[in-house]
Amino acid sequence: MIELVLQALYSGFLQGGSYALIAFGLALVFGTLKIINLAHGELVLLSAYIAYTVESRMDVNPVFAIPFALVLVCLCSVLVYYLLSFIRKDRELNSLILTYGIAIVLTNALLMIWSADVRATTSPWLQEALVFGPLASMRSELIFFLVSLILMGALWWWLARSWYGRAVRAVASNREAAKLMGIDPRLTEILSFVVAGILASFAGVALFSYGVIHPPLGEALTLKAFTITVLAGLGSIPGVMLGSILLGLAEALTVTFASSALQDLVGMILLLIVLFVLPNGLFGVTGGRG
Amino acid sequence: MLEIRNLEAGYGPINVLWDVSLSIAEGRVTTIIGPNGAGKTTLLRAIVGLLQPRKGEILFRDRPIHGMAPWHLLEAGIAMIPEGRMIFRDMTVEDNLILGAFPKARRAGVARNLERAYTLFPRLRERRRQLAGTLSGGEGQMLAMARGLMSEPQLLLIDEPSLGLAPVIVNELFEIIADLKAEGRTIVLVEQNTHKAVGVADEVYLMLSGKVAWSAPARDVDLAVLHDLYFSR
Amino acid sequence: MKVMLLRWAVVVLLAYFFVPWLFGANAYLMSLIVASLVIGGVALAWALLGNLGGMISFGHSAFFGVGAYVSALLAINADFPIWLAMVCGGIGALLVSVLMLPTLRLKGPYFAIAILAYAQIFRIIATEWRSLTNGVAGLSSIPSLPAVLWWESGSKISSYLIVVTLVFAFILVYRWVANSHYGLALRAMHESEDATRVVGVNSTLLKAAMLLLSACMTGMIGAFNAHYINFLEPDYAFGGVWIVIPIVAAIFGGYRTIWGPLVGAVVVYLVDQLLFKNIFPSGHQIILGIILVVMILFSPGGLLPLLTVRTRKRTC
Amino acid sequence: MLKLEDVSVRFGGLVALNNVSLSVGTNEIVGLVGPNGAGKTTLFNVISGLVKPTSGRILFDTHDLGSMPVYRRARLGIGRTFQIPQPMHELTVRENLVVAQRFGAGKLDSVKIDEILEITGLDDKSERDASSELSLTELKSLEVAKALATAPSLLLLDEVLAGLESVGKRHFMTLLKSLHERFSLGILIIEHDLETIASLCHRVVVLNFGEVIADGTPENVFRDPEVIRSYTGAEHA
Repeated sequence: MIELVLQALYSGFLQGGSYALIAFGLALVFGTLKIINLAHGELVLLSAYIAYTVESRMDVNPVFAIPFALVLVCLCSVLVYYLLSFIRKDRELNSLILTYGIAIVLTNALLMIWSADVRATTSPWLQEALVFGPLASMRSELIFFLVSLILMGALWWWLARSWYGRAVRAVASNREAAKLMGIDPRLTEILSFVVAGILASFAGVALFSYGVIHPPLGEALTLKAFTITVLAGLGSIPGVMLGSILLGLAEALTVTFASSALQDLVGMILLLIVLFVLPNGLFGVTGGRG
Repeated sequence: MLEIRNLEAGYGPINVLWDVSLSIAEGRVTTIIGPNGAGKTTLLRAIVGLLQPRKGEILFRDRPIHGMAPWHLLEAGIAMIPEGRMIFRDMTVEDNLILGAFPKARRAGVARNLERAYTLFPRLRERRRQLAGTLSGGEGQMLAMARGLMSEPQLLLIDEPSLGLAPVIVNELFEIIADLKAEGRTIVLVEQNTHKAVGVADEVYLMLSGKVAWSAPARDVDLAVLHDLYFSR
Repeated sequence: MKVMLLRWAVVVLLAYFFVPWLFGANAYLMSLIVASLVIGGVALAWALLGNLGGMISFGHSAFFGVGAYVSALLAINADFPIWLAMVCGGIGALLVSVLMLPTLRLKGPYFAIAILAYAQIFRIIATEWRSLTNGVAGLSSIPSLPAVLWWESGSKISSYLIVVTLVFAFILVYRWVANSHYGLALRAMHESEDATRVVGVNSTLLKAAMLLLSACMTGMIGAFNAHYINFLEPDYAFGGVWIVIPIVAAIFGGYRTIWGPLVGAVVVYLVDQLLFKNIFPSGHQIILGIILVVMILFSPGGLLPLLTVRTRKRTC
Repeated sequence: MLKLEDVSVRFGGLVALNNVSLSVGTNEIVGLVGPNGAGKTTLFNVISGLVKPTSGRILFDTHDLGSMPVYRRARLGIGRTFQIPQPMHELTVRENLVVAQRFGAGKLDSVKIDEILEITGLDDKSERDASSELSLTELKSLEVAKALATAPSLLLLDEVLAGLESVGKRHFMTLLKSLHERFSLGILIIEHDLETIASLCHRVVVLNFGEVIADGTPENVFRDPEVIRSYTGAEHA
């Protein structure tokens, strides 16, 4: 029993790593534009399908898909930004509808290109079990957990130390004041979409290398990322990490003790609870949705 | 240095500035006073491009700048120090200051300017790692001032530095403004605190209901007369 | 007024007499008409909340699906008469919307996303509660709709007459709300909720009423559809199409007209079914996404407002 | 008619109002003045219910407003305008008034929309779209008209004169005076222009840092050294 719990916690913990990548992309865009990108999960899924193609067509390890994914996903991400920039009136809602529309387009494009079949990696190397005492995981889970830690570290450094990282935070903090500092907010907006695209690329390849993918998955991914974002308040890296691990743990425990089919239910219910009960998330100071 | 001609500006359907003209001379402190709602802050916002004027023109060193984006104006040498609530509350004091030197040409001098800011405002050095949101009102205002100086502006616009602050802190702030004046800087100071503002100024403009109602060199200003204008006595 | 009455008389005559008389024999055509009226009904219900109430719902599939399952299960397991089962389907959807009442406190985007989460939750429940819903395999041989007049149970014409009556009822409800002072207050609340509250409008109650009403209407249409096609599976009953088409149609129609959402839904649905489904058998909904994107970019107020503005300018 | 007892409002650590007590009598026009950020609009929001007080009591006629929702206060007879006009979007001018009339304090026929349109000078604009086809003066008139259509007994006017040219201002002054006489309203008005306040109000309340620092006739209040100090920073006057 205890072993089962430990194992569940371990898997959930590792899963939290890639959730953090997805969630932080969403949070970054929300921070600079105050817009929820409902197509974010589909961008992640696009990267996952690129990994699938690289594996099945070129017969190499899916991690080699990362460069292709980076280019394509970042392009799509910037395209989303470009379309969003046309919206003038009633930005909050119209941008939500717009990104919802883009999400539908992407989901169906994935469906048309890769069909509705469920895909998973066939690489034995990635799927090999690594066992530490009572805890077991696939090699891919560990690799991508580390990748995620490194990326989050790099992101932290960028946001805390670089000129443009600081500019992104400044725009998120106070847009008017940022303009007075000589920062063109549009630049930080594009940057946040690019960074979101980079994170989504890695997250997508991770998703494919230890899980199963199919076209309708995108919406659930977006909602999970949104759950983590509201859980974390907005935009703090430790908050997002913790929120991601929390969601990972909750899902893993559900899978262990209830059913794998109910995994997604946990995220949704968590989202509603957070929206209704915690007006500012667990760590948040800003915002207010009521 | 700065020439404003027949400026008209406002928010949505509301017009705040009606036909404002004034000129700012280099190396002088020009103070704009007037009651609430007279349009003083709106004037500054129009100068730095946060608000697009509807009519009129603004010339900086004989170059028209109306319609330019705020981020380009900073590179041209115009900086605005907004009221203290416009700091980056969820960033550290030092990050706030560093962002003040964001324009590319200013980045090289960031270490030197940071040191200068800490010398000018020793209290900010003590709190450099603190989040700006945890500062008191007076410290927040000091941070806004220090941040505005980080870009070594040629023209400095200061918006109501005394707003909502205790008299002791107001005195401290005005000493710093006097120091800046002594360095020969060009400053436009918007204030409700006429007494202090006139004391530090070379030129005084009085704005009432979105118009320049009266102007005079600071030494000719009689505060009693000014107060009569204020209270329509 | 006279013109109004005349116009209505013509419409009713067309709907109840000429359509069955002219097309009744063509089963394919009739099934298309019924299907577009179903989608039109959902669009009207959505518009009540979205266009009039200003609450953009990404979750009407929950009401449609719950209405369908409640009605089908009551008819299969408890031998409910179909009429009663359909009403219960509406009530089921209404109860679901009661669960959603806390979302009304949330601001626009948060409201939309919370509702999206609800829709996902109900789809998962319908998929996983196998003992009740038979899971992904779905429910088959759902009892057919009752006979109407001399047309037998389950026939195209009787189904058509039922759904056309439902849609007419929805139009009347929509008109009543839109033309009352509640409709004015709802429209005013979109962008200026505080302004309506300070003149005495209980905005929370009004929004709640619209949510409940819209849910109930959607549920009844869902119930009708279940008995009409005699088959249900979670991915269909809770499918994204019940969310997307109403949004597209609503933007297409704007809120000032009833015909906008209705006609919009029917047009979009028919184009999707007749044209794109044949061109791209899988993933044909991509076209709905593209329409949505293009429409929001070029006319956030909807196509019809664009047209009315243009004509008004021309007449001036 | 309206009585505030020790009302305080805190937003986080910020004290927006501190133990404010004031009253407005039936048929009285009271001016509310004070520097920016003094808490004037917050005070209006507390009275109309958009902001909950942290402590203190608000009494209106015989009712304790407590945590009464906004719409019920409106139905009791508290009408208000917003500093930035908030016309009901997508509605015509007349429809704006219909909503206010149907939901407000007045029983259906006790307020006549046509009459209000006429007094506020909006009679020839009644079919215009309220959010896009009105000038600023008309928007301000509409704010007042909407509040009147609820048939209030107390009117809270938030800077209805700000941003108007002197002609518009005079028009509004006349309007306010005639309204006051005709409907016997209590009025609480926020206004920066002290001349206007002096000529319009029976009494003036001055707020500074969220506290009442003076309350009395305009002549007395504007001579109060503390008031002058709050306005100009002068150490002596």
